[in-house]
Amino acid sequence: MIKDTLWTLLAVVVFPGGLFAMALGLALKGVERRAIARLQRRVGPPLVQPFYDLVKLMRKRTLIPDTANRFVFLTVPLIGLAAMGVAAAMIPIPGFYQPSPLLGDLIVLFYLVSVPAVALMLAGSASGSPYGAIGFSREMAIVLAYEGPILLSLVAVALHAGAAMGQPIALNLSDIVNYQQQHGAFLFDPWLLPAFLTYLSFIPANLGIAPFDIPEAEAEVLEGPLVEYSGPPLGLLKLTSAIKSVVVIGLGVALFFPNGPDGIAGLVVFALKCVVMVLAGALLKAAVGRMRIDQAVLFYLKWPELLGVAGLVLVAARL
Amino acid sequence: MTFLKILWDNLRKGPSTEAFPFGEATTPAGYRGKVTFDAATCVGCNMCEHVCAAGAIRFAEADDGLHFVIWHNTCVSCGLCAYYCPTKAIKLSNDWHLSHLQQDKYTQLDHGVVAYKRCTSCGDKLLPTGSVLTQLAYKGPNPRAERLMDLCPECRRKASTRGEAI
Amino acid sequence: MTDASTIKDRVMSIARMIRGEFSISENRHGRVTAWITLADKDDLIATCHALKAFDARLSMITALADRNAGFNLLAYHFDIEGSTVTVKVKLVSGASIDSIVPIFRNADWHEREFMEFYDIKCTGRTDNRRLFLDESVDGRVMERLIPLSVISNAASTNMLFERLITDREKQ
Amino acid sequence: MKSFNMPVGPLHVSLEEPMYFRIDVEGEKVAGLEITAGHVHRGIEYLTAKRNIYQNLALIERVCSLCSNSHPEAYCMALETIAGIEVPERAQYLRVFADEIKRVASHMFNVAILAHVVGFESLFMHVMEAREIMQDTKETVFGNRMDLAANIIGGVKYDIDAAQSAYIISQLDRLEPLLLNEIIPVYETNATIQSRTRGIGRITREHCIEYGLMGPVARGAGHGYDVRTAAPYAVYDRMDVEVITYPDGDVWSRAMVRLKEVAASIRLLRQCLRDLPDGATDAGPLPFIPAGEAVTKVEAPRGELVYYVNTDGTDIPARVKWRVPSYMNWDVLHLMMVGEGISDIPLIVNSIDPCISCTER
Amino acid sequence: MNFFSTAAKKSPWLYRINAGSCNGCDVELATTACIPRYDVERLGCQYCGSPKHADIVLITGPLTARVKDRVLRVFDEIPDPKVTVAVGICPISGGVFRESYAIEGPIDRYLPVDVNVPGCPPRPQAIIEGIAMAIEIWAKRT
Repeated sequence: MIKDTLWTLLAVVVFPGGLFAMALGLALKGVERRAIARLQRRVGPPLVQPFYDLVKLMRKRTLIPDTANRFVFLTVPLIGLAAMGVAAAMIPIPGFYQPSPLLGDLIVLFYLVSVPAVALMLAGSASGSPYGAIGFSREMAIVLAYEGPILLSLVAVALHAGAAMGQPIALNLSDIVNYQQQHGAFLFDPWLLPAFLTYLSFIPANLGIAPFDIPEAEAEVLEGPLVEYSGPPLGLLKLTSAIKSVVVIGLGVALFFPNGPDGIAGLVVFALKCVVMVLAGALLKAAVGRMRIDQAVLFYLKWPELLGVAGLVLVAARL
Repeated sequence: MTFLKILWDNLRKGPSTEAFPFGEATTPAGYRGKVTFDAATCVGCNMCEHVCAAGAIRFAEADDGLHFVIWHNTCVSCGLCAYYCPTKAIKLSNDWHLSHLQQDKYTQLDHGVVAYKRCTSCGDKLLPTGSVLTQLAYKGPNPRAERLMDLCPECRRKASTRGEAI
Repeated sequence: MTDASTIKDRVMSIARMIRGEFSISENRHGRVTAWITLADKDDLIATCHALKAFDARLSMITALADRNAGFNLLAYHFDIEGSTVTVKVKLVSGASIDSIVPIFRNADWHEREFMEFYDIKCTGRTDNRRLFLDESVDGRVMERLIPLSVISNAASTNMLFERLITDREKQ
Repeated sequence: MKSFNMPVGPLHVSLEEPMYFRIDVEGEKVAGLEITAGHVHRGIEYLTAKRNIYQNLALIERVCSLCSNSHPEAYCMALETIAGIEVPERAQYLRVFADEIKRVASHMFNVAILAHVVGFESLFMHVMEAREIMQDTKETVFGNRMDLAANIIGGVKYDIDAAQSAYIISQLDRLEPLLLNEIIPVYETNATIQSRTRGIGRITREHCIEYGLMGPVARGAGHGYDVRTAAPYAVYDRMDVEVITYPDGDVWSRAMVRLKEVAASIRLLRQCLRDLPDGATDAGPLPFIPAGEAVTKVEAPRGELVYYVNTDGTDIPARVKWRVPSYMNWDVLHLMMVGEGISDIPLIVNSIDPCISCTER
Repeated sequence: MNFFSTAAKKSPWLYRINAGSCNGCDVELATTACIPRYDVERLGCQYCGSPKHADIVLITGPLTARVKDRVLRVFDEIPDPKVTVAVGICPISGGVFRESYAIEGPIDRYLPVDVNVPGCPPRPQAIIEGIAMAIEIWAKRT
């Protein structure tokens, strides 16, 4: 029991949560920035640029605005980071890492994934700046818009996997991964295609990739919820968003295409899948502009929502 | 779709970034940069000071000659001084490496002394006329005029009344 | 594009209507430049109405202080299809003029501007706040009576050059 | 619905220049707007009365760097009118050339910023890279990328020789296909640009007349006033000036007018080089300016620019006054913004191409 | 040079303050900071939307009377350590606008300036040169 707890703690703090997820997340950010630079005919920053940025921020002074709620302002970044550390530890890396059941199931993970968004909302409103407030309301609108589709997508996969394994619903991510390791990835199952597309459409909104980078739109609301942050807390917020990209992409990989070799090669394949997703994100970011918040919300309520429902109906019809 | 093609072309063509600051930057020959001053050709007409909108040019009289000072930190490189300079003693180079640290702010200047000549007759000081101006005025060398130019205005007047005028 | 003679006729008809000085010239493109100096500032509104009826557009209002005569001039510049008509009004210092905003909407900022730069008042307006001048600056900066030293807060060229020379001598 | 007051500026990243708005916001919609001006007021009109006519050339060029050629041009024209100076024909052509090359750079900057405001960074960079072709040309021909210092009283102080002419044409040959085959089609068809800019910030032709609007803002609403054809100056009467209008009066129309004008300006630049006559580039040195007054107007990139100059026979002008197109175009922001979303504020502000440094002087 | 200053040297974030400039320097700053031809991201630079994120602040314009207080307030919002660069002759000496009633500058009357980049406007390469000087100072300060 104690050993289990220790291992779990290690998983959260060092691998695959904590330090490892941070490193991977920052490296992915570096890859993204470099890729976008190349698409725009630029040289771009070195791949390790996000590490430099983070280290630099850790040494800057923290300014707390007079209008801000000091306690909330400073703790919120930590909450987001902690949630993401735990979430990262819950993502199985096939053939390499199996999360401990102590960490909880798919439902817990679903809630953890929305914590950074909530943290960002709190950060925005705690900062007491009008831009932060607008960032807050936009973040809220977009979260409400994508929460539905993502839930539908998760439920569809869980139902499908559950039926295949003879359970009512499979909520354990490891089981879902193991099933796919043996019976082939869900990505190639046409019945799950709508669910997969729904998940894909959720990624840019959650990670703040164009055209859905509305809450942090620099030209409109400065950087929205981040506007009043500086120094280490800003670094933590940036770090959180880096880990979040690992979690969200990792969850997608686990749900739809976990297959890979055993051992360290499995880890490499996992990282490569993340890189491919990030490159696709970079292409999207470089190829489009930003939507208006009402357009984005309408978009989610229309297409991903419909796709999500369709996906669930398809899966249910097969049961 | 048009834009995806542009992105693809971008990727294919590779970065268009200039080498500077890690390599040399190209500068057109006609770039209006740092002002240069040639005291030898200056005739002290003050036209450059007169047309300078930013007050970057100052002439001051001293014992040894006419002092010319240009402060680059207020020069707008409009080129009016060079355009209106009758002898082209003032020119704009294409040097743009003007960035400097704050402690050097007040040393960013060029200085030239248009040295006084002594009148060959009475020894009074006078401003040299400069050969470029004589060339302009007489379209060629003129020994009598040049002798007159070595005299101060007072001696020149006397010389003229003696019938040495041109 | 424009029948210049008609514009000329239109301007002439206004000129006949008002009291004051008048001059007109035409360039090689047939565009007219007309100058009207009103004898009475109260004729301004009537003149503006007449110009408006001829599709004139207000392009600018210039205020200027006459250095010697001790009065201010307001010059209203109008554009009629590329031709320029300027209506000038003389004002003694501190006098007021009727607002033409009801006739030409875009006169608003111009009127606010001459009110803060000159000793001219404008009647019949709602918004009389300063437009460009900061509160820390004394008003009426364009009146020639105010010397530079009173209103300037920036470093002067002389000060800077004194510093330059002393720094150079120190080296 | 939650309503609050949002300050924009004076130092806001999406505003190139300091301008201060207080915007009443209801939810995500703009309910009211108040403008506070004066942050870039440098007292230039006051300075013109302290400096002589030559110094004023360089001073007036720095009213604004985006229309920096139009200001000295109109100022010189006014002094030439007062003194009755005939500007040589070659100089007239060179003035048109400088005018148009500035128009290209200014319009391209504005449409690039539009892409930046809608978060379309790649497009922004693409347009700016194309603009660099023109910047290089200016730097080579005039010696500076922004302030051309082309005009002097009685003519211009630069000249174009055969080698430069060939260079300019090669640069135009690079820019033109980029503009016609890539940039204009993207603005015409791209989904993001379309969905963000069409139908936003609408005004009508009647508004243009009522507010006295100018330039691409008016032409984007179907009001085709252009000084180059309405009151030709320099040699514009001999040029094939196209007045481009779009009927809709929205943000997109204004951007399209600018893009099409860039294409038209490139054709004018070619025409200038082709028709450039031989001769002097100025009317002789140091003219005497008698007492007098004149009003001149030119078409700056943003619309009609009016100059009034009054001289008293000394070489310090008694009064120099000007009005820039943005001066009136500001007022219409009330009309454009109310009822639009907060995301559209920077977009609408940018669409009138506000030149604050011009307006506030 | 320790680990922190090595990292900081590679990550100088830029912020621009317009203190009443004529646009010229601002357009050139936007050009320098954002377009592929000059690509300051190579140097680890990044333009930020909030002064609180900035390390190197670029100031343009002669500091007009009305914008002065705002500029000073925004400058104070930039957390230390920071480096200030005056871009263009206006903030350095007032340039052509010196001696106007509306000008409060030169900017070093109110703010500590570290690097001056004269020019009207300076070409982008000159601005990069100034930023490079500022980065050296910035690395020493962290």
